[in-house]
Amino acid sequence: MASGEKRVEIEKELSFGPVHPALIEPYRIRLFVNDEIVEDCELNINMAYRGIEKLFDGLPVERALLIAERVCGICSHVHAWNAVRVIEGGLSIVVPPRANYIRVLTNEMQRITSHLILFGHAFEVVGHETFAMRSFLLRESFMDLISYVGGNRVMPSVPIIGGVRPRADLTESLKRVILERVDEFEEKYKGYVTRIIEDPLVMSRLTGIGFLTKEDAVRFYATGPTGRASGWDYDVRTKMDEYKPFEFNVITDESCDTKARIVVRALEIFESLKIIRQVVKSLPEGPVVNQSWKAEEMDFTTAYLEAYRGELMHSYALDSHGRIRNYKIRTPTPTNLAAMEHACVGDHVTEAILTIASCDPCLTCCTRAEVVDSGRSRILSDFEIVQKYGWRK
Amino acid sequence: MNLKATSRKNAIHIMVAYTGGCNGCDIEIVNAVLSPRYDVEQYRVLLTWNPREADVLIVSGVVTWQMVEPLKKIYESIPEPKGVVAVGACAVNGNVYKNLVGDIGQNEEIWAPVETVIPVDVKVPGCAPRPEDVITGVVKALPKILEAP
Amino acid sequence: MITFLRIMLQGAYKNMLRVLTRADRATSIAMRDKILTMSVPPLETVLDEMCIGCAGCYNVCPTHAITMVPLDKPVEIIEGYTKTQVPRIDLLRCIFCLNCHDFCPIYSVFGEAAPIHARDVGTPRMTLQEVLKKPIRAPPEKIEELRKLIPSSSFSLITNGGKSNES
Amino acid sequence: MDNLLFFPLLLIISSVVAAAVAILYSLVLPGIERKVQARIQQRIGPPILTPGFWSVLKFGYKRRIEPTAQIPGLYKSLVYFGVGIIVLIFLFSTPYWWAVLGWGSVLGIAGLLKLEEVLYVLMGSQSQSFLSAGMPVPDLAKGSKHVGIRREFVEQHSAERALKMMAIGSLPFYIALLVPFAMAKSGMISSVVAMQNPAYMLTSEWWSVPLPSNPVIFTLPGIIAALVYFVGYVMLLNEKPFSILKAKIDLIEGGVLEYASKLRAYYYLMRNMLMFALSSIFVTLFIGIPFDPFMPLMMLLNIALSLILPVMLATLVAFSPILTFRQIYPAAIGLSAFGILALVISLGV
Ligand code: SF4
Ligand code: SF4
Ligand code: SF4
Ligand code: SF4
Ligand code: SF4
Ligand code: SF4
Ligand code: SF4
Ligand code: SF4
Repeated sequence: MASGEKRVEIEKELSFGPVHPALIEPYRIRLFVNDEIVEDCELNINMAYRGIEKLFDGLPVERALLIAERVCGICSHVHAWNAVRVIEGGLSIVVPPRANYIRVLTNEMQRITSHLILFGHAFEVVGHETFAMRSFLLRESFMDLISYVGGNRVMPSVPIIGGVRPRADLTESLKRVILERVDEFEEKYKGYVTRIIEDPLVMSRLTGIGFLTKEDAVRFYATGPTGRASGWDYDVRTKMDEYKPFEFNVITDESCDTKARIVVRALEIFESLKIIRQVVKSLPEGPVVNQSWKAEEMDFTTAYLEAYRGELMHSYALDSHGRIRNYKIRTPTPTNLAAMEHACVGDHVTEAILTIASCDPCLTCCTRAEVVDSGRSRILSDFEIVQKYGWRK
Repeated sequence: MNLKATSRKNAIHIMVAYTGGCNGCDIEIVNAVLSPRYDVEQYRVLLTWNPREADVLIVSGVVTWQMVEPLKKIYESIPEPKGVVAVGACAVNGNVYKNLVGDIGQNEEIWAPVETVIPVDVKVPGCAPRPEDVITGVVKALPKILEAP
Repeated sequence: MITFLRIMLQGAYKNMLRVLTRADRATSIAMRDKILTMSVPPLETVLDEMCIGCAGCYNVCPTHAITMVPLDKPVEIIEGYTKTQVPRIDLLRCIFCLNCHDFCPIYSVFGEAAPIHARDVGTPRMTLQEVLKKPIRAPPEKIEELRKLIPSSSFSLITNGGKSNES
Repeated sequence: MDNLLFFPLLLIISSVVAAAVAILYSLVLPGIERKVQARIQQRIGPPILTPGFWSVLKFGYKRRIEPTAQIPGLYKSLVYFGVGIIVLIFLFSTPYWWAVLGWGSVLGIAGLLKLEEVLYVLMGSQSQSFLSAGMPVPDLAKGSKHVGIRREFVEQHSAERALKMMAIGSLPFYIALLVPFAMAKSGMISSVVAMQNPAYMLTSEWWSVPLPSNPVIFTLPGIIAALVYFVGYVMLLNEKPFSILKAKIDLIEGGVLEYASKLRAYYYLMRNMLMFALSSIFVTLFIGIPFDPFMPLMMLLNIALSLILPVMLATLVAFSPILTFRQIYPAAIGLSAFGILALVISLGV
């Protein structure tokens, strides 16, 4: 993307994926390299295209929300939550405060697991198996907590329209368990992070590569930790009502490189722990679900949420039967893609892949526009789209 | 048990192919391999990324349109004897992507279940299956490999 | 260089212990035993004691993953209503859509932990008898809609209870 | 050894014994290596025999499958060459071969090792796994700025990196290898051992264990060279942190990607043997305890001490990331400097 102006002769192309140790999901990295230096990069993400937005069309809204959770297995909760926030906003459904607290709690717990996946993945890419394993080990304690709350490790399906599932209500003993685990985790995690930051070999791999300046971050709209690591102080949580009761800092870093992206996430986990403690300690009493709502016609409504990788948007309308029309999801990764492609230019091949990993690419959610035709790609004409998918109502 | 079967039982190389699920299963498989809490290596199972080395192919996800050919190719590249474990509801029956569609009636973007693309020996249900289910699934694929000539 | 040496020395002792004595090993031995004996417990699905056998879940499942299995000994839950069958979920066909959970009377009407869930929703905090004595909170249209889904025998139980409690 | 008639016979017997012991032992080493790593990573890890012995056996039992390579015949033969070369390297370091044609010298070892490094370049340029360029996915996006660019297989890229490693990466190893010879002021292994362990050269009883009187490793240049040797050992084995030529995260496995079934068994054999051979040579050259098939106790001592390098290697692998050329060049230059320093001191001594 960057080398648009100056034309460089490109010697060869290296392509990886869609099945490859560096990728945790099917996508393809095409690196254009001279000798070992990446001159340009293209990420082809359409291998995970499942047509998920189309699936929603015509489903009753309660059903649809369970698909929304399946958009992604890493940030399943944000999708489920944001999907219900759309209808709650559009039809002014009141959510009991206790339910909001529990939603925030689940969100922050899953944010921690998600960031720890990134560490695991990034250190696999760095080649440091031990750190990757320790990260996955630390992650287990929060996977347990999520499954205590939601009944499932990956898809806890905590939110429902108007609140949270009664199953996810916090009992006194669960509250105690959470607080204990958080303390235990924090201590171990501190040791882990210090150890990483002190390791000269690992740090020499991370520092000084994958620069993404603040201007570029804003220009490409690199949201979430990717943008915050370039000094762009943007976090949807600061604007959300649900987060009003809680005290936390937005972590930013000015150094703009791969290390910054890791460090920002590492520090964000401490903020999440802070929020979790506040939730558990000041959890209001009361019901967890408000069932006095009725699905009716709703105009397009949009909801924004800070997912673990950046800003997430869900939007849909309801027809008069309470069925979903024209669901749209914009997940954080598509906007980060351009930033990733930009950031890895000028680095060694092995480092370019690390840079891409450090932006936490996670693409199953964002593949919607499909490249058709094998061999030579082309864009579908309107007629073909209609032929293939039928008219939209 | 003869030497051949013993050697096969004592060294199982698994390869993982993600074919476009939601990531949930992928992460749980990675968990089973990388998390010291589960540690597949203690069951003599080793992870590889090279189909030439693999014995058991673990497939997760709905097999999107573009993953069909790569998946077939990977399967072909594994030398006999080999087994396939389909992990997760997506790979087993297409999950919500196939069975819970609104106006469209049929989702043509996915080829799930995995059976329609390559032969499957063991199915591990769950969305997402727990890591211990994944490991058990791999173990269940063994008899076929052990008995092969 | 100094930090490098410090880490090396600090780590050397700890890791020596780890290598020689398996100190702080994190592998779950309980899980290892279960896997080695092939006795990993299956996913928790139906809580037989809680289910009222209304077959709502059976009717609502989009993939027909649920079959109703007759009980050996029918159980009389409350006067005039006997449970004769419980559902069984074929996990290989289940798509974890949770329809069954949301349509199950014990969950949706009373707001308690549900007896059936493709995943584990936990153990209910009340007995069935207690649950059935609680007032029904579903709006009448909803009950009407659901009337189509479940067998009339169990439906009578719920409408009766609902009417008497709502008035 | 004065009996010229018996010499070839003894040579053959000793070689067969040595090779057999080495192969068997090298099948256990990877398991020990992995176990150490697993313990460090707080897990149980595979049984000791799994990564080496059983894996190799299992690959041997797998059905043959044709590799995708430019010239499959050549590609397949490379791995046999590899095994052959490493067996020779190892045998040349055993006492009976010291006298043969001057092969048991620094030149013999270094030359064969260089040959072994060339194999990786050849393998890389031959193998054409579908995992990179050949993947059947429509990935050429419309509007791409780069059209008609040569798409390279990762293995070819690996071959280029192997060339770079040959040029600079393995330099420290060869310098360190020279140090004991410089101290003995001779190019022959026999004189290096004689210098450290005069008792060994004199005994003829098969059960005795003559211990070295002044091993190289306890001298200043010796210890520097030993450290450099260790790092060079890691580089030659292409293990982390110097595994750039088969870095898992971009090149998957590099040139050996296409070896399947029996060929893969041979490849593992080759790698494991190299791990043991270099380790055993280290014990011979730096400690002065040769691998002598006719002195079982001596041989056992050599085998036991040969564990040092693999265990150190396992620890290093567990704690280091893959380095890229950004770090490898300075590291290789720095280590070479150390090696040369050791060389200078040893020549001065
Ligand atoms: S960015 Fe997309 S794929 Fe990644 S965690 Fe979020 S929703 Fe999932
Ligand atoms: S145009 Fe919009 S609604 Fe249509 S498939 Fe693309 S992202 Fe989805
Ligand atoms: S929607 Fe945007 S990111 Fe997606 S393919 Fe179209 S232009 Fe690219
Ligand atoms: S089975 Fe569930 S968790 Fe697994 S990939 Fe499919 S939707 Fe995701
Ligand atoms: S809907 Fe609930 S109560 Fe009725 S049969 Fe199913 S599990 Fe039992
Ligand atoms: S969760 Fe499974 S059993 Fe329940 S309704 Fe859905 S498919 Fe049927
Ligand atoms: S009204 Fe019928 S269908 Fe609805 S929850 Fe009650 S028993 Fe189930
Ligand atoms: S809306 Fe009706 S069917 Fe759905 S959960 Fe509520 S009571 Fe049950």
